[in-house]
Amino acid sequence: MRWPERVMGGPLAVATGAVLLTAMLGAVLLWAGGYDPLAAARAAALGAFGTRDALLSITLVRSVPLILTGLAIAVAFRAGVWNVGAEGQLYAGAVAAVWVGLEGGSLPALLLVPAVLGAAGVAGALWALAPALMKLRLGVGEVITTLLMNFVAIYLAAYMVHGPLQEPRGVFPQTGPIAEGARLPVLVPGTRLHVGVVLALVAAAGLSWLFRRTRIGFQMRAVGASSDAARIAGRIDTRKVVLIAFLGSGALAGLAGGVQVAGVTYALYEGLSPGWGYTAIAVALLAALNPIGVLATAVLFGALEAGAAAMQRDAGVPAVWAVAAQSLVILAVLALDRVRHRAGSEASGV
Amino acid sequence: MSEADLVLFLEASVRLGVPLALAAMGEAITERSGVINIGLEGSLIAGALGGALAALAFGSAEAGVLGGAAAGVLAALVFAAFAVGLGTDQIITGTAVTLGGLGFTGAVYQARFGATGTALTLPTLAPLPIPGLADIPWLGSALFAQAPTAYLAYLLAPALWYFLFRTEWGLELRAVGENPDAAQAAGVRVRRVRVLATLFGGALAGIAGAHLALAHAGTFAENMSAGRGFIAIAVVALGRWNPPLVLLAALLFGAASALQFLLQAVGVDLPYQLFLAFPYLLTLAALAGWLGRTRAPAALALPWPRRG
Amino acid sequence: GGAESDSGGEAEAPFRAALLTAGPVSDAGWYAGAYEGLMLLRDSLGAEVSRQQTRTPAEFDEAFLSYGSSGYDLIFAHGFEYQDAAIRAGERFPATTIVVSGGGRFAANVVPLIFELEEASYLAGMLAAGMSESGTIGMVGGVEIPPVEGTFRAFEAGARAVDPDVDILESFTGTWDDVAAAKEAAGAQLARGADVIIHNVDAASFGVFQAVREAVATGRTAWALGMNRDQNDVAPDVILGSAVIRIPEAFLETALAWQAGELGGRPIYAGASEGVIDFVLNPALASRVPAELVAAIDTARGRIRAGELTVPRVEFVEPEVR
Amino acid sequence: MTRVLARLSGVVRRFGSVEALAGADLEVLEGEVHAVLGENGAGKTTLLGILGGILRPNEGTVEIDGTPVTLSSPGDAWARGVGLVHQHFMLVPALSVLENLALGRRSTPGRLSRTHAHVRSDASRLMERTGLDVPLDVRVESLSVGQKQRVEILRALLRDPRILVLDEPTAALAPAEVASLFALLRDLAAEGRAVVLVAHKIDEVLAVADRVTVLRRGRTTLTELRASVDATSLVRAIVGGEAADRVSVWSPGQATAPRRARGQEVAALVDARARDASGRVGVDGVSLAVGRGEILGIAGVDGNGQRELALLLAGRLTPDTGSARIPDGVGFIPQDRTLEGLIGEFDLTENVALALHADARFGGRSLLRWRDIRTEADRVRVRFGIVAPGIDTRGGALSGGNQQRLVVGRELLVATDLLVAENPTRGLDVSATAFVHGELRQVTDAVTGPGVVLISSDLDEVLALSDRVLVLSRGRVHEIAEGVRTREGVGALMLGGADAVA
Ligand SMILES: Nc1ncnc2c1ncn2[C@@H]1O[C@H](COP(=O)(O)OP(=O)(O)OP(=O)(O)O)[C@@H](O)[C@H]1O
Ligand SMILES: Nc1ncnc2c1ncn2[C@@H]1O[C@H](COP(=O)(O)OP(=O)(O)OP(=O)(O)O)[C@@H](O)[C@H]1O
Ligand SMILES: [Mg+2]
Ligand SMILES: [Mg+2]
Repeated sequence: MRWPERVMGGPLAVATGAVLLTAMLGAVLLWAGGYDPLAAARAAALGAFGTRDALLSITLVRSVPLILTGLAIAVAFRAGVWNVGAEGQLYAGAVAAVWVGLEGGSLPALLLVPAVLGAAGVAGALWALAPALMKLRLGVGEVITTLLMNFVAIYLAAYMVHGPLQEPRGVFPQTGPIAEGARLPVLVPGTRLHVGVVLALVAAAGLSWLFRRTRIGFQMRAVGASSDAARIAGRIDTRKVVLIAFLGSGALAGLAGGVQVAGVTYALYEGLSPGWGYTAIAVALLAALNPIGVLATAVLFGALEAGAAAMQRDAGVPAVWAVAAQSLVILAVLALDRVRHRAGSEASGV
Repeated sequence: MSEADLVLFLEASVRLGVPLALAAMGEAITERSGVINIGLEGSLIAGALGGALAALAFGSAEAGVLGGAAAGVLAALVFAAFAVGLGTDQIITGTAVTLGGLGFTGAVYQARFGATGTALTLPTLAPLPIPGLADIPWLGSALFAQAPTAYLAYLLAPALWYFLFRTEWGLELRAVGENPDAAQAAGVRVRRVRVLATLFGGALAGIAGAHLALAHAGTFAENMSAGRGFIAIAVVALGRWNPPLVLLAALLFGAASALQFLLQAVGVDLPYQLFLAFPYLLTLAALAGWLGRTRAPAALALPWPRRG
Repeated sequence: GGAESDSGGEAEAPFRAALLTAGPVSDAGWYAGAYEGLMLLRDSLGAEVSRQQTRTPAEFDEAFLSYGSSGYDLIFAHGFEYQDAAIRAGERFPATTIVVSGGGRFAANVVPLIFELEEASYLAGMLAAGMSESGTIGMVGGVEIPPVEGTFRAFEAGARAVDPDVDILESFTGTWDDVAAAKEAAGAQLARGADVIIHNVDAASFGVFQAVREAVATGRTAWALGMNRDQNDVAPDVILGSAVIRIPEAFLETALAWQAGELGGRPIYAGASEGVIDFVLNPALASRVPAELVAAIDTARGRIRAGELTVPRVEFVEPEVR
Repeated sequence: MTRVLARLSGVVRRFGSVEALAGADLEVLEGEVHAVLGENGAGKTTLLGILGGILRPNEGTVEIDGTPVTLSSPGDAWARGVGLVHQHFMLVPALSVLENLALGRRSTPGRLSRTHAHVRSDASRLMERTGLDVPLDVRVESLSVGQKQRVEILRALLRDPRILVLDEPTAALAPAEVASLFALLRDLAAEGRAVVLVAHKIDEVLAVADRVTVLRRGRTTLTELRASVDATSLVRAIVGGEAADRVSVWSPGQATAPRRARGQEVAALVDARARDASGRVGVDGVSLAVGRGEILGIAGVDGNGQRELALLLAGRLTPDTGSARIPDGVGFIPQDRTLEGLIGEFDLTENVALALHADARFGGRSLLRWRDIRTEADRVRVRFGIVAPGIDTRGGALSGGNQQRLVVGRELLVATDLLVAENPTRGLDVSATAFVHGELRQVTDAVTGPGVVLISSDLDEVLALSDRVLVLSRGRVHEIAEGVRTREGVGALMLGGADAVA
């Protein structure tokens, strides 16, 4: 039954074992590939946390879209809505944000920034509306529809930068820069850290409050835990709650796209996202769908990516190796998390 | 469109559909056991590289297919060890396995063929026309003048259907995916069933990857799976977790992709991004129309034993 | 210092150079050439080198920041997509010079490096139209970006120069690494009657060659053309010739110019006259190309080098410069 | 001397800080029907789970046929001849009844059709013999709780166990079914097998058992032959010596309830029709009215439209045709507490909040007043004697009877106008049953109190509590004339309807 324990002794041993094993495996593989594992680890750690720039300009900037998409996933999954479409909703948000940011140049920043972010949220929500209606009206499972909508959104964004929103000279597949007034101010002068991070923090705190204190938050949790019991015992309009979860989730993912455009890139490009909408699923699940936990896991994933990039630059480890190392770290974290749970429920385990 | 065009279009549809069909039918079996392996992409790319290396080593494309299957199983084994053995979250584990698959295949490829890569020429799995059948008008060459892996897909569809719905093992597999506690109470070894189902899915994904490298492209390139593992997961749902329907869904998807290339070559003057989005839009339309209501296995993606 | 910087040894490296690519350098194409360029700087100039593969625009700024703040002298950002971030980084790190391959914007320390591959793909177009028996030729692209646009427009012009009535098909696969998609796109063009196909799909190019091979196997006559690197030996049985960029040489020239203090404030054009761009026939198949056609191509090549023939191009660089 | 088939000694089992078993013993002899009794939460299910290979003990030993064994899965237990019928069903809802019966048998490896043919003929024979009737080719998810219970029992019997272990098998069965099940259990014992049975109704236990074991707070406090105990001594053992005098115990023989004055009408159905989940007509033109201060009993064999009638009256379903007038303050005790009554992952407070979250006093439109909800939750816990460390305990960690207490207690809180109760005392121990019955009578004592609709498969309960009785058969209701309001009279009407359906 519980083979790891049986083979290896107590849960602590398994935890240590799993981490050591993955670390050793990673080290051996790197070494076999002709790279210095210690230098790689050092470069990764320094590149993620080692300097002010590493922490503020790189790791934290990277974690902002992960926080927002992670929260998007948390909202949906908490209500039992398996939205795997955050990636597409993010692109929809980015397109809308850029559009407003380009067109609204005459507005004062005080109005333009909210308009840009608002448009991003609305676009993300609208992108989620299609699968929501397909689920509620036609009974089509959302896992597949939201996944398909991702591809459509990515090609829509590609079309936009080649077509209607292409930069004025019509040469490069990108938009022109959005108006100065549409950009998110930098939070810490001299770094790339923009106020989007504050927005992400506020969103996390707000969601945490929503789940704990509000009626709709409670209803979402109930529907997610048992739709039948929510309907029968809780007299909850489960369809309404599902719709709200879809829209809220889409809006947050759309906001992630808007914040990325307004805070970091100032223009829309193809390949804006490396798959944040998918990584977000891991971010949210690792946080057990807890909004505050998402902050921690998003920073973890942001640091992982920052570390992987630094490993390339400063230890000469090629990108493919850095990606492989990332996968090993995630597996080690998973094993650790699992064993922590096991240890907690050891007495009650089956 | 002329008849010749249509025949070529149908051939391309099947060619593009077969790797999806193989990977998706395997994943359908995995998902029927309650395990969603989104590390499928990892198995697929591992299969492509494993297939390429084995084909080079043994100088035979058939050996390459076996090598692909083995590499696919290896990636699935990592997934199963964590997600089924340790009970880690399936989605996160799958993400890690996909990353690992893409990373390690790239690393092995570069270690073997140099940092700048090389345009590998591999022994190819040539089309094997089936005498008689291949001459059927319209569909004959599309269906029956394909690589042997295509025939594997055709044979697997009914075989897996029979397995799932007409054998005791199939019943156990479905029970494990619907309610593992109940299956266990009835004496079924839940973990064993899930591991085997996952490895089977990995083997088929590996063969799909080998097909891409050996029967389709004739080479290996990093990331050449190009997201087909994720498409296959959508195809499983489109095919309602039922192997023959999954095969049809994969062929439908293949046809939509083939149409995209056909329309571009014909010179239809629309932004090409629209063509690229076409297969996905068509699938959405199919779902909204007649394919509607799907129900996933009830225990899909839930770790077992339940945490709490 | 990175693992690739070992050649500097104990002596102080004369300068530090970095390479940014938006795809794997194992593509045996566009990025591989850049990697070889970086290695050339290391081996022939003793540079201390480092590189990073980036995936998103957000990472561009980050990479410039990291290299800029750790004192790299010369950064090769190998793709137009880096240009906006390069301008931002250029302001922040005045001591660093950034070379953006195919870029359009420039500053005192931000230099677009323009490969005039059009010059070679024009010649490829001539060859294609001249060799086509069906009167239909094809182009398979990955993503529609300016360098691809440019080569395709020049290819068309070259083809029309030989055969004004030639039909030219164009398809895009949307990715650089999906070999199977490239093969199907080429296959669809072959089915429409195209018998000479050029590509600009980087790592996926093998799919195009494979499609042509399979068409030949059915008894047809069909040819392929290589792009970016000399691909003639990749599929010597079907590739008539390749439009080549000698990226390493271009990088070396650029680095030398930088060392001489001559780099900055204006774009660098690397074309046929600089010896960076060339069209090379596949010697194995040279006998299949009619002598008049070879002669016509050679004439055109000479006129391009002499500046007498201007091939169509997609203008990258901000207009006020040229 | 008869052989000991199984012996559990000194068994300790902990769940976190809760000690469910604190040194329990159980001895199972060849050829006996052995009843296990105890309060809700006493540890009965835990003990049986250890015998059935579902749970492993923290301490103590399990012997089968005299040899100590480690049962690490139900499969192990099956292999040793131990078959368990679970209190909470272990069925696969998406599979058909036949598939559920065939699952895991592997008697004839290979083709399913062959297995199915065997199982079908075996099952038909068994259904005939036991009187437990279920359609074999429908999905389990469309069955009523009573039908699921039958499937569980049939499945265990089909595997021909030497030790058959049944955890509250009678809670969802009609009286006639209970009688024939008991006859079957006696036959099995006579064949030399052993039967271990948990039941809360003392009279049932006394009717079928050869020996009884009583658990109290995780310890075995009594094991006696049937002959040496009686109802009073058993109740005393169950609730504990001192407390015995203070609890009232409900027993069926009690006189039928006197009719009381009916208050103002609070709910009504007029010619209502509704389909069930699978699209068949469930309620087929029912008109009835419920008044304040009355208990309206609805008797019937389940599967005759109870489910839809309950949902209609509780306002959880709107009729396809006809009309329903339902008040605001409705409480609803659904038939399946684990699927519909509560959320296992939610703690007690949150489960209570399920009923209160819409109530203006506890938050109303946007914010919830958790402090007040916690107070209510704690009140329910204390008042209904829920055995749990506190109100932060997960619903899923409660014993079956304690889950039922939670649901009943919560719904009584909100039932200011109407309470719709499906088998409200299912799974409750003797004292809790009496308590709930008392509550139902008490809230309806005033003509201003809520109306109660009591839908129960337990005819005795309906007759004992109801002011009026209706019989539901084939989706229609029949009023019982005062004269035939007897066990026999109503029973005949119920079965008549049932026969006609079958
Ligand atoms: N989701 C929840 N489940 C169970 N208990 C909760 C939950 N949320 C809050 N509580 C508990 O309820 C208690 C009161 O919390 P809270 O202050 O939110 O209540 P409140 O009724 O809104 O109080 P007030 O109106 O005075 O602000 C605390 O002990 C808190 O731990
Ligand atoms: N999985 C679990 N996690 C935590 N506590 C549990 C769990 N299962 C049972 N318990 C606790 O163990 C005790 C005994 O439970 P058990 O189900 O054995 O009681 P029971 O005698 O069967 O009661 P009932 O008559 O209500 O079915 C209860 O206090 C219960 O809350
Ligand atoms: Mg119990
Ligand atoms: Mg408060």
